[in-house]
Amino acid sequence: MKKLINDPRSVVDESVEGFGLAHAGLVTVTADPKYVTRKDAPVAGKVGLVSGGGSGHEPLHAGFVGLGMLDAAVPGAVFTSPTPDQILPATLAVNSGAGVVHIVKNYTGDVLNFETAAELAQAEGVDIRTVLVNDDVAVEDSLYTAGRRGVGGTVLVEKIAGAAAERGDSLDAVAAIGDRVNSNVRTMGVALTACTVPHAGSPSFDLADDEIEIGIGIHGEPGRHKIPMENADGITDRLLDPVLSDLGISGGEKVLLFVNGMGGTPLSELYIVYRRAAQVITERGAAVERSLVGNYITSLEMQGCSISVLRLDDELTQLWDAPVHTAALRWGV
Amino acid sequence: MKKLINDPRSVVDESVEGFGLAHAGLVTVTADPKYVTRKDAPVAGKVGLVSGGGSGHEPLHAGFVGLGMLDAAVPGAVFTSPTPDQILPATLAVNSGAGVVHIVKNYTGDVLNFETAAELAQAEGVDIRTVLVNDDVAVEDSLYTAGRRGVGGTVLVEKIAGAAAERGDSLDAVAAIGDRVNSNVRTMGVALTACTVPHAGSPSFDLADDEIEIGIGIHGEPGRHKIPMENADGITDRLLDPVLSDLGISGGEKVLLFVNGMGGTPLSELYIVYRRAAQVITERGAAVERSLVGNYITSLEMQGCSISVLRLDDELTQLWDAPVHTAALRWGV
Amino acid sequence: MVLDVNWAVRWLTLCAQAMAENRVWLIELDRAIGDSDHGENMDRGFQAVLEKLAEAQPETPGAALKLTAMTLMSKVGGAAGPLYGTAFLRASTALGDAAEIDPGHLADALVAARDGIVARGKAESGDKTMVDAWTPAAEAAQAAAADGTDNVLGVLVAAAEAAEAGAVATDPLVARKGRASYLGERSAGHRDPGAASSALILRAAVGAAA
Amino acid sequence: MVLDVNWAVRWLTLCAQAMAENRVWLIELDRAIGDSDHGENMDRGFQAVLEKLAEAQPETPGAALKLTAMTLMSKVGGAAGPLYGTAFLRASTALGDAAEIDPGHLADALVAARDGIVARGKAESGDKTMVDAWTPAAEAAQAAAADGTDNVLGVLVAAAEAAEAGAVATDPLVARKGRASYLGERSAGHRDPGAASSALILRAAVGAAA
Ligand SMILES: Nc1ncnc2c1ncn2[C@@H]1O[C@H](COP(=O)(O)OP(=O)(O)O)[C@@H](O)[C@H]1O
Ligand SMILES: Nc1ncnc2c1ncn2[C@@H]1O[C@H](COP(=O)(O)OP(=O)(O)O)[C@@H](O)[C@H]1O
Ligand SMILES: [Mg+2]
Ligand SMILES: [Mg+2]
Ligand SMILES: [Mg+2]
Ligand SMILES: [Mg+2]
Repeated sequence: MKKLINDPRSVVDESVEGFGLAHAGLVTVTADPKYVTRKDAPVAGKVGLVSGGGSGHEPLHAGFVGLGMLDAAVPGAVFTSPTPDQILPATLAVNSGAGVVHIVKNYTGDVLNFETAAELAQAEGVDIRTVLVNDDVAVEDSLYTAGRRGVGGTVLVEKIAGAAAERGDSLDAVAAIGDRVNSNVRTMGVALTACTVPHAGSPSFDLADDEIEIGIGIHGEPGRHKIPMENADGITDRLLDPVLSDLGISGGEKVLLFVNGMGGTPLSELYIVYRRAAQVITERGAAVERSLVGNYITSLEMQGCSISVLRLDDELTQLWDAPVHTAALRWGV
Repeated sequence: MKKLINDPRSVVDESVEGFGLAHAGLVTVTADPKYVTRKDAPVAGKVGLVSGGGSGHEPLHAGFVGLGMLDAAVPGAVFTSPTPDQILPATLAVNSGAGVVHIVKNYTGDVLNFETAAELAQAEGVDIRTVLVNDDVAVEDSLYTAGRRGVGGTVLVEKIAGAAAERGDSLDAVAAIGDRVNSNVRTMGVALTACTVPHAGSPSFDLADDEIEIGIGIHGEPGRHKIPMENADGITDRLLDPVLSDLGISGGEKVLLFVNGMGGTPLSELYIVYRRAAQVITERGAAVERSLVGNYITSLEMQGCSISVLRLDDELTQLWDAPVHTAALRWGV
Repeated sequence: MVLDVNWAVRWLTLCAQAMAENRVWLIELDRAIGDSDHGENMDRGFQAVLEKLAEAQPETPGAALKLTAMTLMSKVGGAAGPLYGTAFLRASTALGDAAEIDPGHLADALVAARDGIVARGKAESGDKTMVDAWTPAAEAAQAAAADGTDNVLGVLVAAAEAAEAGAVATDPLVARKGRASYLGERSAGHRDPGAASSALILRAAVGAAA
Repeated sequence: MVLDVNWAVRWLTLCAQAMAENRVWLIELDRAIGDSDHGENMDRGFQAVLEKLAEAQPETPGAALKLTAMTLMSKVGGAAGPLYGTAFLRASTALGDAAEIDPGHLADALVAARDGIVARGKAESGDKTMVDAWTPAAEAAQAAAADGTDNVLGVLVAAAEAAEAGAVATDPLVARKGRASYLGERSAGHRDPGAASSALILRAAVGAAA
């Protein structure tokens, strides 16, 4: 394992500290318990948005703290959800009285820890709504699973719900927008290589030189199955088909296409995937109205990507276009 | 070699095509000969800015085409400089009559190809200035080398010269600003892993599990020497020391600190490097006034990073802060 | 043998030792069907418990378990943090402020712990989770205590052995809860990490009493 | 044996073949002290030359070399593109519109090619570049032609052998120009890729005449 780190146990502390130094005008980093808030939090009258989860997915979530997106991010240990004693003070710090929305990726650990924090916050008189993100079509949402995982769609939920909060929507309205994004986005991912969790020291799964993992999550966990390596167009089709059919995209619809890198894949390759995905969507009669290509929700240095498609309506498009100023996503300001 | 590609020989074509599809509002992609221009080029009265080089360094250069930065980018084959028959039409396409600045990284191939294109453009009546970027302190600029390479500083030259062009500076003034940035920036890089050029199929150099390459360029070429793996702070010091001393940074000065990922290193690790670098600079009495952290000039999927320090003055700071709207760098608009 | 606060502290100390010793093994188990962090999480959590115990010596076994619950809740994260936190909290409540634990008490506490995990995580037996260690452990403790024995060690041993057997029995199961459930059939053939750490915790309870 | 336009076309065809066959080897050489693209660049360039030749059959050797120069210039990129482009352009100019090349002509063309490379790249002998193949080749050709022989094949063979020896002689050198110079002392012990491809080109010229 070769990593630009000092000590596996200080990775998150030092990385978040560096993040705070690099973006001192934008965020405030609280070291213990650890969370990152928007510099001007709490914003008077605005609903607060808090997300969080295990570290190792950078820029998610701290990179999305700022105007028009999150008010706070709560980083756990690598691939380990944060604890209520982090989530609670972050929630309190961004509550202006208008209530706080928790955006939670659907993993047992995240759900349980945010649930506890929400209970504690409610007990302190803060109104909480929770938006659960579960956009991963690789997992069946059935009695036999912990439900679909929250993956790429999380970035879109955070952006769009963040814009709703920024324009002054009520607590329920922000949560409803978040839920609406989640219901209209689907994602599927592939890994070409595994990643190595610093404290574990060896790759998160074994993959031969000619194999890829289809249907991976973002925690270095293996996917649903291995297949022999294919070319980019073939892989793109494998990811996009289930996304489009699960979402039920039909001709005439408008979508946002999000090709996300898992951290170790060159941008040039993400554009090759984007090219094919955009072609396929266009062939099916839908229109790619907005796009996002890059490393936004990652699994350390894993090579691979995920494809997310979000069904757009006018309001979601408008909220997507609304100004955002965070370390990792910025426009209009 | 596992890559999200269809055919090693179509990597650049398909990637640039995807880039054009994803950023259709921002750029125009010309397929043959291949170059990328700003959607609204030529901008009347404005000096044109053209850069280019081998592909494999994405988002450089196409990702920096747009308002406030480049007017055109000319992508060569992977790690191979483009040819005059690409550079010339790109130059003509962005010339509004105010002349064109070529920003050229100092590699024999880039220099010779841009030189030829500049001659041809001059012959067609276009006034050309060339800004040569050579910020890499790993290489001694001596009779015994081809001179220092253009590396991380290129991004800063393109941003700042682009802002100068956008505010209406003359051809000579834009070139002078570009030269000023180049004289005030130094960079040094490290590789933890090699990268694999698609058409080559095997890693660009051999590196043991406990070795790193110090002083690498951006073409997957080996560096000056291998050393045993060290921790992030140690590596940061090895990169930053020569940068600071070559630049002659002294107490009271203001700098921009740029920690650049080589493509395969997680953002979280770049922030660990940033943390140490910012600490060291601060300890030496200088002030980090601006910063940039991320993958901006890469070597495919190489793991590693480079550290660039730019000495700031008020004008350079103002130009850095000026609005920019490109696929990879955007603010103020 | 009495199960008093000294036993409780010895137990938690042995837990911390077991997690440190088995950190890599638990990471390996989690690597196979999860996300490679369970050993790190448990080790971090119980080291924090040790630090807390060094700061404030609790006065009753229940107090020691409550302190453990709060610490695990705030230091472990992931799925295991809230689940073990709830387990220790419910066990602590079941013990109240008793200075010594008798067999019935002990069985009640283990049942309460199991119920807490089920209440939080909604897993059933056979879902390939830590429940598959705790349910047989709680039931074995109840059965042993039902004899009216005053042999607390016997109750502990019964629980620990049942937990160990329960953990081993997760090997062939297909996971239906937690991260391993994403793997579907591929989760079979691997031990559940949480069931494995649960067995280590109950084994430590025996060690502390022996 | 006459060196006419048919010879020139055969030469360029054999060059394309040699680059395709040695693509991997040249990439390997460039991998060691450069950026792994020389074989790919040369192969791409000469394949393009073949396509051009299929489109428009040139009328003289000079025209064939000019077409080659323009094609390499526009298809190869990197350092090699402009350098070989200039070399072929200068050689073409030296040949003028002669239909057949005599030994003196041939030597002049090789000297012009070498001078073009030096003018463009500013490398000296011993800098570990393609100049280290072209200079001995041009000099050997001059020496062979100076005899007043009418044996063009002999001139070609002398040039090719000298180029090959020159390429081999780059092995121990420390590079002072091009990408390999960044490596300093570490560049010693490897053959210069451009010198190697130059030797292949001149060997193909012999093949085309034999
Ligand atoms: N719903 C649940 N009910 C009971 N136990 C669960 C549940 N989900 C997960 N677990 C347990 O948690 C263990 C994983 O813990 P850990 O690796 O620390 O957390 P995470 O899965 O968040 O990475 C699993 O092995 C399983 O025993
Ligand atoms: N200044 C120079 N003069 C002569 N030849 C040079 C010079 N610089 C580089 N070369 C030649 O070019 C070769 C490299 O070509 P190539 O790999 O295609 O281009 P690049 O170095 O741009 O990747 C070197 O092996 C060397 O022979
Ligand atoms: Mg986890
Ligand atoms: Mg090259
Ligand atoms: Mg886990
Ligand atoms: Mg090369």
